[in-house]
Order: sequence, then C-alpha cells, then structure tokens
Amino acid sequence: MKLPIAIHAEPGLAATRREAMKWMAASLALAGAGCSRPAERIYSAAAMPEIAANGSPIHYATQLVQEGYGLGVLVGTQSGRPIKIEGHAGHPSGLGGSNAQAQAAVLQLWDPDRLQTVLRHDGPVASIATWADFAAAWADRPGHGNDGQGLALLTGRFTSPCLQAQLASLLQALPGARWHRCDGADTGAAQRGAALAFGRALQPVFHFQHPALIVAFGADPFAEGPGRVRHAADWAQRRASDLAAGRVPPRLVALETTPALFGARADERWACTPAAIEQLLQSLAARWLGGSKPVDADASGAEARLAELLPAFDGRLLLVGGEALSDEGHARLHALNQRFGSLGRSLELIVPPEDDGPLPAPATLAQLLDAIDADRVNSLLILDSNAAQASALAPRFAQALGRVPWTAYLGLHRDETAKRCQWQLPMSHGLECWGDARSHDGSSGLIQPAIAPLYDTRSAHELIALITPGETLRDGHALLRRYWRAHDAAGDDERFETFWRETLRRGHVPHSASAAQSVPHAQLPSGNPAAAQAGTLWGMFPPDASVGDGRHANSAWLQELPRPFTKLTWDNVAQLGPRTAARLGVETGDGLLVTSDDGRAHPATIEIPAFVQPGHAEEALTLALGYGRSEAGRIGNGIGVDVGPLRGARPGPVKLRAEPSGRRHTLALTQVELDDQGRAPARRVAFANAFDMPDAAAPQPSLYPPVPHNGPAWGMVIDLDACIGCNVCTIACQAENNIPVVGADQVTRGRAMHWIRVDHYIEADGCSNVQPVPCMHCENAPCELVCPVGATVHDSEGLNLQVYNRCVGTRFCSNNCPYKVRRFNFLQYAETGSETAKAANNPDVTVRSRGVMEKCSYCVQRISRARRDALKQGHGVGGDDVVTACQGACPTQAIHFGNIDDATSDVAAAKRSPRHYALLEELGTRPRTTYLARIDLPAFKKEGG
Amino acid sequence: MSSVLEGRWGYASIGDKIGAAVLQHPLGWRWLLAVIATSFGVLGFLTAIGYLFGKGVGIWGVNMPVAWGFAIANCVWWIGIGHAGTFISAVLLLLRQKWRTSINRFAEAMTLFAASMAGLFPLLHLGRPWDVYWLLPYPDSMGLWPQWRSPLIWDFFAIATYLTVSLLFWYVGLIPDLATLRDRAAKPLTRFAFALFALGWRGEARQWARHGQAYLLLAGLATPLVVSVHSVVSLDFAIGNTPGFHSTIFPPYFVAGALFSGFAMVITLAVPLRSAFGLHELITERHLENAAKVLLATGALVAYGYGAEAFMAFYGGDRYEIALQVNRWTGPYAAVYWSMIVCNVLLPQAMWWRRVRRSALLLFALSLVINLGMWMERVLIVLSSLHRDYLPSAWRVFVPTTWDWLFLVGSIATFAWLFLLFVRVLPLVSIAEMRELVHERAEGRA
Amino acid sequence: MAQVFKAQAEFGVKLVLLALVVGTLGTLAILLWRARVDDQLGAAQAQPVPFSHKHHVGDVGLDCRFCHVTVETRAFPGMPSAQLCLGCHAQLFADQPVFEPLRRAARGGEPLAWRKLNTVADYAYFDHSVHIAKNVACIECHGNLDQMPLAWQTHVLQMRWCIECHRDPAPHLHPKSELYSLRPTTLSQAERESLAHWLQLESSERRLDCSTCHR
Amino acid sequence: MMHLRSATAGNPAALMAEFDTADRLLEVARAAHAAGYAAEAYAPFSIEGLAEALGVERSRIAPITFVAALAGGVLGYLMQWYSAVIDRPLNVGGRPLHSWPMFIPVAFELAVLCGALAALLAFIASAGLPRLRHPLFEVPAFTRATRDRFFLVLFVDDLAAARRWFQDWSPLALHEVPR
Repeated sequence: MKLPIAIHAEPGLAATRREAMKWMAASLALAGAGCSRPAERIYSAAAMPEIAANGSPIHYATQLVQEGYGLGVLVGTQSGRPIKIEGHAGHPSGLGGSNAQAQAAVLQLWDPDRLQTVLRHDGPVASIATWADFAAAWADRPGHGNDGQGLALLTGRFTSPCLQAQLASLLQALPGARWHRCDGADTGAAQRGAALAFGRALQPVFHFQHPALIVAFGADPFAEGPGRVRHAADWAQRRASDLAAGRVPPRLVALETTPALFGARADERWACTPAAIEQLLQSLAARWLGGSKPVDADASGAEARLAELLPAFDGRLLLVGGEALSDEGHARLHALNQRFGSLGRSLELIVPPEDDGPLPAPATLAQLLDAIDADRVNSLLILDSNAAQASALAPRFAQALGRVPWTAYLGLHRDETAKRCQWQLPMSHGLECWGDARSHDGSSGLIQPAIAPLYDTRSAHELIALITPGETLRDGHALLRRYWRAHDAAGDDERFETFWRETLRRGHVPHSASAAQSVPHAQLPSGNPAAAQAGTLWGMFPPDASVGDGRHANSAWLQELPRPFTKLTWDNVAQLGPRTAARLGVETGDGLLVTSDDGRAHPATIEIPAFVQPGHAEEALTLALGYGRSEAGRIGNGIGVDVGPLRGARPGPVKLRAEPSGRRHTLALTQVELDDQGRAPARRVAFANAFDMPDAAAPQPSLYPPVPHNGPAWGMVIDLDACIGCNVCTIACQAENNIPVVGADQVTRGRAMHWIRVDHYIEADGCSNVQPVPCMHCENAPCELVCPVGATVHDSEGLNLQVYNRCVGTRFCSNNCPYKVRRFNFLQYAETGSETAKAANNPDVTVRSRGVMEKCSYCVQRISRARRDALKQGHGVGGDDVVTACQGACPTQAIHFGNIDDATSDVAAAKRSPRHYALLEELGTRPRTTYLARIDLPAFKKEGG
Repeated sequence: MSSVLEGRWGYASIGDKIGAAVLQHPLGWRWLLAVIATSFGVLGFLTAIGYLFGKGVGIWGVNMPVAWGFAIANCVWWIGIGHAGTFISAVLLLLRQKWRTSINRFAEAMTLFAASMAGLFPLLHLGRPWDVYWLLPYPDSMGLWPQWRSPLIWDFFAIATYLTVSLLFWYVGLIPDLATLRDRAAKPLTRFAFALFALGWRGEARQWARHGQAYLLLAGLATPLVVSVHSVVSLDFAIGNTPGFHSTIFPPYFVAGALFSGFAMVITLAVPLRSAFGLHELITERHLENAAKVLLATGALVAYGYGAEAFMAFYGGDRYEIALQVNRWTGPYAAVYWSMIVCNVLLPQAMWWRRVRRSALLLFALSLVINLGMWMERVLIVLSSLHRDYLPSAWRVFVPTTWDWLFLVGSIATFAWLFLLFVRVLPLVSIAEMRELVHERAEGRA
Repeated sequence: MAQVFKAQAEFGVKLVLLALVVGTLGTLAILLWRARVDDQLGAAQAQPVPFSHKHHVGDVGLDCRFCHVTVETRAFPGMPSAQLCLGCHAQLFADQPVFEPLRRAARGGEPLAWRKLNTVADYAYFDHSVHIAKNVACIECHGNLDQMPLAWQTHVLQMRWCIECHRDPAPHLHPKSELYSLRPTTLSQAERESLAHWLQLESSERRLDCSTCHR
Repeated sequence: MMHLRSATAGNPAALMAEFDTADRLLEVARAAHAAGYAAEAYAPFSIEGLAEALGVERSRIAPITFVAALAGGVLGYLMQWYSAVIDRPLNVGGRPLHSWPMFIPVAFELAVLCGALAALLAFIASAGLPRLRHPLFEVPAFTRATRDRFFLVLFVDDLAAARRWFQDWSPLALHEVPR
C-alpha cells in the first residue's frame, strides 16, 4: 500500500516520544476515544512534538521479529501512540502483507501484564530492584572473578547481526562462558536434513512465483516458517498474472495430516499420517535416486500420482517439507529437489541467518541441562526464551533452573521461566527499541522504535552491552549505529548517514539477501523411517495458529481469532479424522484421554476435547502447542491444555494411545455449521468457464428509482481465488476499529464481535472453501428500512452507516440482515479499565458502549481522512486512495476496495471480471461488497503437460 | 339452550350482587393470599428488570443470529391476549350480541393489563432503554426524527393507541357503575374515590343518551383498531426478509391467533371468577359455550395459517422457505413445533362436542393448553425463523437462560396481580348493562 | 344523602386537576428547553494560568496561529507549548508568580492542564483544518475571543447548531484574509454566495451525511 | 348559589317524583314534555326513547369525533412527509424519500387516537360532566336513582301546581329539591 513513510529526528528521540505520551490525553479527549468526561482538560506539551503535516498517522518502517526472523512492517502511530501495523510493500519477507501475530504486536506493546520493572527474586517473594542493582549483582555473581567459567547464556533463535556481534565480543571477553540456543517449537528440520544430504546445515528459501507444480509434504508453507507471508504473496501474484494471461496457474499438491491453509488451496490433496508421508518420500527417492524401498507400499495412490506428476514438471517443480518431517525425510526432499532441478530456480539454499555471523555454533538446550546436572553451571543468563514452557525439554529445564546458583532472565513477560529466575529483567518491546534482524532470505533490516519505552526496560542489545566487560555504550541506538557504521561498505560518514536514513526509510538494506550456496550431489540418508504398523495413533504437535508455541498466549486478539477451518477460539483441541473418532467413540467436544505410547519410562497423559474434522488424516491426532500455560498473564493463564508432556525429546510425531474420558467440553466456536447446504455462497468455477462466466452481477430489477449521487461510490471486491483463509483481515480490522474482545463464554453464546469473519465450508467434494464476509453495504439495505430511529442509514457515497450514538439497540437491523454481519454489544464489552488498554485504541474510531449495534464501516475513518485531505488540497479523492485495514493486511491482495464509479480504479476492474458475483443477489439488496468466484484448475493429464 | 341471564333478578338485587364483590369483599383472606402470592412474582419481575438495566440484554440467551428472543415472543403473546377484551366489548357491541354484557368488563380489564405487559417487553429488550423516547417525534436538539418506514415505529404508535383507546372505552363504560358504587359505598374514603371518578354522574336522561352515543363511537373506533394492532405487530416480522417472517399471510394469521389466545384467556379468567364470586347466573354456560365456539372458529383459522405457511413454502419453491419448513419439522425446535400443533390444532377439536363446550372445567383446561400453545407459536416464529436463515455459516441455536424464564413468569404474575386488584376495587360485570338486560327480560325481550 | 363533596372539596379537586395539566405541560416544556442550553455558555472559565485572549489578540494583536499552530493542518488546533509561552515571558513579566505552572511545565514537570471550553461530544469528530480550508472563520464558533479576558463558550455545541451551518454555509464564509480577524464577515450576501461556489464546497447531501461527523 | 341547569334558571323551584318502573317514567316524561314543563328524568340504566321523550336535542359528538379523527390522520401524515422529505431527507435502504405506503399506519393510528380522545371530551362536555356537587344529591331518596328507582324532576314556579299535576301519575313519593 502507498503510505508516506516517516523517519524521525533521532537525537533526543526518546524525549520527543515522551512528550508524545503526554499528548495522548489531548488527542484522546479531542478525538474522543470514548474515555473522556465533562470538564475535560487539554494538555499542552513542554515542547512541540513532531506531528504529521496533516493529522493522519505517521508510519515508521521497521521490522517485527517473529521466531528470530524479521518481518517488514509499517507502524502507524497517532499522537505518538502505535495504533496499527500495516504491511510494508518494500520488504522482502512481506511484500505488503502481514500476519495475525504482526497485527497483534500493538496489543502486546500495551499489554498491562508485561514485566514492567527489574525484579529480584531471592527467597519466596520478589522485590522491586533497579538496573544498577542488577549490574552490581552481575559483577559479583558466582565465579565472576574467572573468565566466565560456569557462565551459561541461553537465547532463543535470533538473527540480529548487531546482537550476534555483541554476543561474540562478550564470549571473547569471557571465553569460559557457553552459549546455548533453544529453538522452541520451530525445529529447523530442513537445516538438519540439508546437513544429512549436503554435509552442512542450510536453510531453503522458496520462490513460489517460479514453479508450475508445488508439492508440500506435511507442510503448510503459507502458515509456517519465516517466509510464510512472502510465499502466499508470491503464489497469489503468479496465479493472478497467469489467470490474467489465460494461462493455467501453478498447481498445488498437498500431502498433509492436518488440514492447513496450503492444503485447502491444493488442487490435489491426500490426507496421510506423518509416517505414511515418510514412507512415500522414501519410495519416491528410491524410484529416482535408488536407495532402499519402504517396507509397506503406499495404498492411497498418492505415490502413483506423484510418479506421474514429478517428471512431467521436471525443472518447474518445488517440493516443500514441513517441520514435522524427519531429518531423513528432509534429506530425501533436498535430494529430489536437486534431481528435478528445483535448486537455484524455485528453491535456494542459504546459510541459516541465525548461524551466519561471528558466533561459534551454539550448544543445545540438552547440553545445557547436562552441564547443569554435572554442576558445571554456576550462573545462567536467559535472553527472551521461555524454555521452561515452550521447549520439548520444558519440565526437565524447569527443575534444573532451581539448581543453578545465579539466574537472570530478560523477557517481555514474567513467564514460566522468569518466575524461576532470581533476576527478572523487563525487556523493551520491538516497537520500543532499536535493533536489527534478518529476513527469511537473509537480507538485513533495521528496527526503529515507534514510541519511547513505556517502562524502565532494556533491549537485548542494551543488556549485553551492560554486562560486556569494557563496553562503554549503553544506548541501543548508539550500539546499533556503531555496528552498522563498522559493517557499512560505504566508507565515509556522510555516505553512512545517507545509507542510515535510507535504510530507516526502507526498513531494510536492499540487495542484502544471503547468497545461494552451491551444494554437492546429495547423499541419501541411510536410516529407514519407522514402518507405520496399522493401529498406531500418531500425534502431531504444531504450534497453535494464533498463539504459536505459547508466546502470544496473553494476546486477547489472538486468543479470540478463530483458528482456520476449526473456527475455534480460546482453546486447543485434539483434531482427528471422522473414522478415527468413530473408532474411539467420540464426537466434537467429548473429552479424550491421550497417553504417550513411545515406550518412555513414565508415559504422560492429558485430557483434551476432541474435534472431529473432515479432511484430517485418520489414525492421527493434531494437538496444538501453546496452551495450558500457568504464567502467561491474566489473559492466557489456565486456558486450554498443555500438550507438551506428550512430546518426545526429539521433534516430530509421537505414537499415542487415546480413549474417551467421558467428560464433555464446550468449545468456543465462531461457526458451528460447516456444511453449505448446497447454497454455494462461496462460488467456485471451472478454469474452462472462468473467462466467459455469465455476468452474475447484472443488477436485479428494482421498484425503487435509482438514488442519484455525486462523489465517489465506495465498493469492495473480495477475490475468493486469492483468499487463503489466513484470518489476518479479521484481526487487522479488530486492531483498526477498536473491536472489543468478548471472551470464551460470550463466543460460546454466539456473540463474537469481529466485523469481517472468514466463513469456512466443507463442500460435497471435500473441498475446504473459505469466504471472508464483511458488511455488504447494500444499496437497498434491508437493515436501514427497519431501524425505528434511523441509526443506520446510507450516506451519499454509498456507505451503509451505523451511527452508534443514535442506536437504541432494537437489533431489528440484524434480524433483517441476510448476511448476519452485524454485531451487537450485548454487554459492556469495550474495555474501559486499564489506561494502557485504552491507549491501544484508535482515536479516530468511536468506542462502542453496551446496547449498541456495530458492523464493518468500510473503515469510514480512513475514507473521511482521505476526503478531508482532498478537500484541503482542493481536489477529489482518487479511486484507489483509500485502503481499508483488511485490504492493507491481506498477504494475497484478495481484497480490492475503492471508487467503483472510477473506471480506472482497481476495484472497478475487479467488478468487470467474468467471475464477479454478489452474495444472495436474488434478494435484491444490491451489495456494494461483491466476490470473484474461486477457480478450480483442470486435473493435470500427462499428455496435457 | 340456557340464556345469557339466569335466575330471578331485580334492578336492585343484581346491582347489589355485583357491587358486593367490591363493597363487601366476600373473598376475604383467600383474595389476600392470592395477592400476596402474586406480589412476590411482581417483586421478582421488578428485580429482574433492575438487573437487566444494570447489565444489559446479554443476560438473556439472545445472540447473533437470534437477536430477538423471549422478550419479543412474550410481547406478541401478550398483545394477542390483549385482543379479546376490546373485540368482545366493541365488535360484539356493534353486532348487538347480548351475551357480551356480562363478560365485557373484566375482558376489557384483561385487555388493559395484557397490553401493558406487551408494551413493557419491547422496552425491556432495547439495548439502551433510556433512549426509547427517540421513537417519538419531538423537536430534539439533534434535528432528527423517527424513521417512519420502520414497522417498530408503527408498532410503537399502534400499541400506544390501543392502550389509550381501550382505557377510554373501559372508563366510559365504568362511569355509571362508579356512580352506583358511590351511592352504595359506606366508608367515606371509598365513597370519595368513587364519587371523584364518577364525575358526578346522575343517570340523567341526557347523560344516558350522550353516554350511549360516545360508547358506540368508541366501539366504532376500537373495532378497526383491534384488527390493525396485531396486523401491525405481524408486520414487524412480515416486512423483514427472513424466511419464516417474510409472509403475506401474517396479518390475518396474527389477528386470528390473537383472538384465539384472547378468548382462551377470557375463559381462563371467567371460570375461576364465576365460581369464586358465585356468578353462575350472570356468566352462564351460554357465555362459555359461545366463547368456545369462537375458539373453534379462530382455532380453525390459525390451523389454516400453519397449513398455508407450509404449503406456500413448497408451492413457492423458494429453497430458503422450504429449508425453514423442514427445519421447523425436524430441526432443533421440532419438539416445540409439534407440541404447538397438539395444543393449538388437535386438542381444541374436542370443542366440537357440546359436552365439552358446556363443561367449565374442561374448557378451563383447554384454555390453558391453548394459552401455552399460542406462546409456543410466538416463540417459534421468533426463534426458528432467525436461528437458520440464509448463510449457514451464521447459523446458531438460541438457548434461553434462567433470566429469560424469569421474565416470562414475572410478567404473568404481574398480570395476575393487577387483575386481582381489579376484581377487588371495580365491578367485574357492568351493572348498568345488566340492569338493561333485566329490564328487557322483564319485557320479555331477552 | 348529603353531598359527597363540600364546596371547598370540589374547588380543591378542580385545582388539583389544573395543577396536573399545567404541571405535565410545564415539565415537558422545561425538559425541551433544558436540552437546548448549556450552563457553560458565557461563563468565563478559570485557567491554570489566567491567559487573556483580549490582551494577546485584542491588544497585542497576536495571530491565532501563533499559538494554535496546527489549526490549518490538523483536526486539533494545537495548544501552545510551555516553551512557546516562555518565548516571550522569559522576559516579559518573567518574575510574575502566575507563570510558575508554565515554568514547571517547561522544566518537564506537570504539563499545563487548560480547562476545555468547547467540548464536542466524543462521538462527533470535528476537524478545524477543513473548516479553515473552506473559509469558516474562528469567530463563527468561538465568538469575539479578542474581547474575552478569560475565554468562555459562545455557542451551544449541539447537532442542531452544526446542522444549520452545514445546511447553508454561505452566511458563515469569510474571505481568506479575514479568517483570523475575529470580525464579522465583510462580504455581501452575493459575494458570499459566489465564494461558496468558488470554494467548491461539497454537496449538501455530503455535508449532511452522518458519516461527515460520526464514525 | 347553586344552579340546576341554565335552562331552568328561570324556574325557582324543582319538584322530584319517584317511580318504580322504567315504562312509567317514560310515560310521565312524555306527558310532562307535552304539558310544556321543563322536565328532566333520572334512571339507573339507559332507557330507550327517554331522551327523545324529554326533547333532549341531538348531540354533536359524532361529527366532532369524525373531524378530529380526520385531522389527526391528515396532520400525522403531513408530519411524516415533512420530516422525511423536507426537514431531514435521508437515504434509507434506497427507498424513495416519500414512501407513502409506509406512512399510512402511523397516520391511521393517530386518526383513531385523536378521534377517541375527541369522543371522550365531547361526551364529558355535552353530558354536563364533571359535576361533583349537585342539588339532587341533597335529596336522600335520590341515591336510589343509581339503583332501582326512576325520577322525574319538574322545574316550576308554582310547586303546588306541580304537585297537583303529579297526582294523576301516582308517584311513589314526591321530593322537593332544596335550593
């Protein structure tokens, strides 16, 4: 999206930001975020803070760090408050798209449960301390005299070049210290596979715009891995351009255990157990690369089909492997990719950015535990890694922590790990501090703060600087500049300044992607995958689609974001196939007793509700991580079940036993009917007819005279062919429009408030079809007709308005809305309590009170802003000038919005598509929001090529 | 064939008989007990209302898509009950039906109280009830008006008008009787009160003449009102495009249903009344039988309504209408639907037998069944239509909470409470009209 | 029988009836009237620093924009920073104790908390810059600030009042040069009409759309 | 000073006769009217023809009611039209501003409401109500006028003549209405 990107005057940045905080009150009072009262006060700043020329938000280009990798975003701030995350078109890992976790970053920043001050925890109670106290304590920690003997550092995965350098120099200064890394849920199986195949750990980078056939083996490239947003964007762009040219777009083939985003868009899909996938890979490898065949042959027919497809697409192929795949499986994939010429075309292997630095190879968490058991660790410093909860070794680690004489922890929350450490150090949020990170393709970028630290926090850079002997700098900004000054190719200061400013503006360093590594001929692994003897129940442990491995558990937005396909909120379940459910005698909501059956000494057992899901592989359970947390915070504590104990020491699937527990669970689902009843609200069209489809949206005849209007006519088109059902539109809308969170109980009662929902239908042919549904802004709106007080009416630009302050709450409008897109504040949902929660609100949008109806407004506040700017400059509003929140966040550009009267506008073009249709148009409501039907590709025939 | 007035009555005796209920207070402690019992219900109702205003309508089971729940169903049910009174006193007056005279007074009272209950629920179900006055046209500080196209506005005016006109009609009818009680009352305070509201009625020839004219005119005005009110209420649904709401048969179908439930309630009240106050000679089997016949007729219309709805769904071939019908028969609320058919269609057929029509007890039982059945019908119209409309993704069932039930019970208790007060302070049969009856019979005209 | 009502009693009853009728009508009238007035109207408000628009604007002749810097660019006209005030008052009357809050604020202490004069409802979004851009002068809403020692509210900020102007803005238009003059417009009716035309104001439908002010 | 009725202001005295049947009263009333007396009759229920017998003039309740109802309806409609078309035109669901079919229900209800109120007021006024104090109430026997007795009052100058005239009708009793 086209946004003016600002960079701020740096010297004294923090100062001006602090003033900005004081301005909050003013702008809140004036913009009326709903928390002002009579006898208001206006505050004037001590000095003028920086402000945008027009009142619109200032956007800063920065990166959000997800699982160590940087995702480029623009942070929209208003009067100094980060309000909204937008995608950053210029950034390699996003291309303008973003994901749910990125959208939730704002809420995380304002989270009142954040660790806000240095805590010293010796004995039963924690006492408030200062950074100086910590520095002192560090200075005389056990064994401080020596060169770091017995000192251990535990970090999560991170790619920050600056931090790598800092850590390296720290380890130089303290050669006795050991650095351990805990990778959390993301296991890096692909890298280990590469190590098997090519002798060195390499990270694959996929180019989804190149291949004509993409096969995913137990993988969801649209939802996992650092490149996920980019993958979706590339795929959508390629598909769109092919369709525009009348070509058949790339085909997707999925072999997966759990229904996932990629599989839902796949043209051919096989639901297999993880073991079956391994088998398949082995037999494919055997077929083209020699090597042993698997013991039992594949029955599903997937192998035969792939044997037909792969050679046909030789050179135009991409094989993707998932995190659940074994190292051997990945090794075979690498070999097959090499065999079919994908390397260098649709796939590149780079040095993993996290290992691409001056640092020595990290030791593992297991090694740390051994060291602790051997009493070789006298002091332990943990940087932002909740290993006591997220790692596979969590229970062991939690115990071991107690045995370390001196422990310190730096993190955002006082989580399971923090609680067990003596020093609990508050970490600055990514929106508060300076830093840098590298993207999925290795290119580096900067991280700049959008607001001064809310509390007395430090970034990892600043902490390391604090404890590094001989380090004089303390300020993260200075540290970062020094690093980049030293590593900047362009020599002199002046050129550095330009480089620096440009990088801040861009958010990343152009052309800094890692070089593709050339690899030798792949070695096939010797080890055979475990034979999948019948009756084995395989357990999969993916991170939850919203809260990940638990790190986002305290984000109410993410908790209430319906998971794709299950539409579950606030909980985790055991997903399983219908036949397996029948065998176990459970239905959705019945409790399951799941026990580990991998021959460990003390089998673990948990009780978790079952969720019967058509399309899920039989004889397999999918158990999402990230739940059952005890120290997540007020939001995330004690919900769901911690499935961690079932996991094995090594990543990958685990054999399980399961039986009904006899207990019933109520699940907070936002959609209970997944069958579309043959009404086909989300239309599909065969590729052959996609270009001469009868124009569905020929306006229905109407008895009413057309309403004359001048000025733009706003409309939206949602391209179901591009939508992957990732839900980011839902949460982006929530962030932009101050949509309240209602909690599990209210969701169960059917009162979720999301303005744009992503409907999911499992159709007769098993196709999993998704459809985002915002307000249709009908021209003959049935809702308006029945409102007794005229609280919902049309404006002259065709928006169906909801005037909250006029609404008396008859709810008649909702009854009369065929699309049921209206949401009602049955109780006082809007949070009016904590200041920080209020600060996250968008001051341009009214906060709705109890008893008031609300719904999608087409982001009327953005339209209004565009109109006012145009008025001031004395010209009209351009057809594409307004970008709605959902549109701005969508990674696949599935949402088009603009002036439908302006023939040149993007949305008008979309409305001309032959796939264009209106939802329930036979009702004559004349929706302004319309759809483009999803295209089913023709099944590939050998001769067809 | 028994007559509408049995036994030997004179002008004085019949007046005293009816007046006694007010002046002598024959029931004594039994009445008091009933009042106390019901006032607990009233208190519960008021508490519930307080809690509702404090917390919001979220305490009910309403959700998306079922944004209307019991509140609206109760409203429609009560307004339906509130129809019989005015129908009896107005329409039957115009039709010169002698048998109306001994039941119209308490039927009108019933109408008033039922209509008040009905008027209460839409207010309660608002998200922001304190802003309800925005439905009135008045010069506000916002320069805004009500949205006249909304059936809710029509509803608002219809129910308000209906309440007012029914009250006037009732009061005008009461004036002569108030004068009678004024002249009989012993206690000064009672006398004062009756005298005040009798407005100094003297039974002057001119006054009687004017009274007759006014009464007839009000009847003339009330008659179209009876028909219009429930038609308008039905439009709250019929205007909507939801399958199950969007049906042209609704207005007549609702009016028939209203009379059906209304007459049922009349019987529910008449039977205990006549035994409590020994009014068997005033409210005779003839009355009960006629009421039963009305029930049969209106019941048949209601049954036709059910049939027509189902037929039109399939005849019209609209997939959504068909889905709705099938869902009514087999969906989550099928049990309610079939019990409704039993209560409103099957059991009332018993009234084809004269023995049933003549048996107060059986009629009483039947009337209760019909009241229940009609309530279920209202609930069905609201719930089963809303919970599964066009987009399956939005489907969801409505589950009533304890509060939902409390409000229903509370309104019934309040209604009973008001009615008990009425029988204590006002003549529950029109004395003057009964005197006319006596007079006419003396002249062998009745 | 005797009369139930003595003469006085009857008279009393009549009085009560009269009282009821008059009472209800009166209450309604009062309610309607109350809804249209505002207590703050015309009442000078005490401020943390007794700032006089009369002195600064009327006598000294400062331009509105000197303090309210963002009035032409943003919804919020902006309040002068403590430093801006001290720009002059570091010298002028520097020693006056009334400036103590100012100095404290400038030192980064408690910021000045001015009492808000014109409070628009939270759900109504007013944008100063657009109104200025379309030649609606300060005086139209703020009255003769240049004659107010301590400023007060001059209009009842009610929707009806906003709507009146949005229906027909022409009478409230000033030439660009006089936007900050705080003087009644010097334009003739005809001139204002043509100005309205020349400014390309939005259509009256657009100006009266709910979404123009409410979001 | 209390008045009976303005019409009888000329007649200083009033004599009340008590009867026990409606038909008797009707008879006497006709005769009194024929005899040119200013008379008024009182009964515990409405007796057909009594008013005509006494020559009570027709009331204008009906026309008043009709006019009021008409006015209510028309004004109600105009109000809706003015508010929806002239004063605050809003695009509601793409319907025409003047959606006349939808303005009818409210107009109708207002018509009925105004009509009913007018009917009540017209009745109260034309029936000489409210009249809480009345000389007749001084007559103890008159309480039975709301029970089982029928009274005829003659307004005369000469009580004796009236008594004589009544004798022919053999009333149960004669009462003098006090001044």
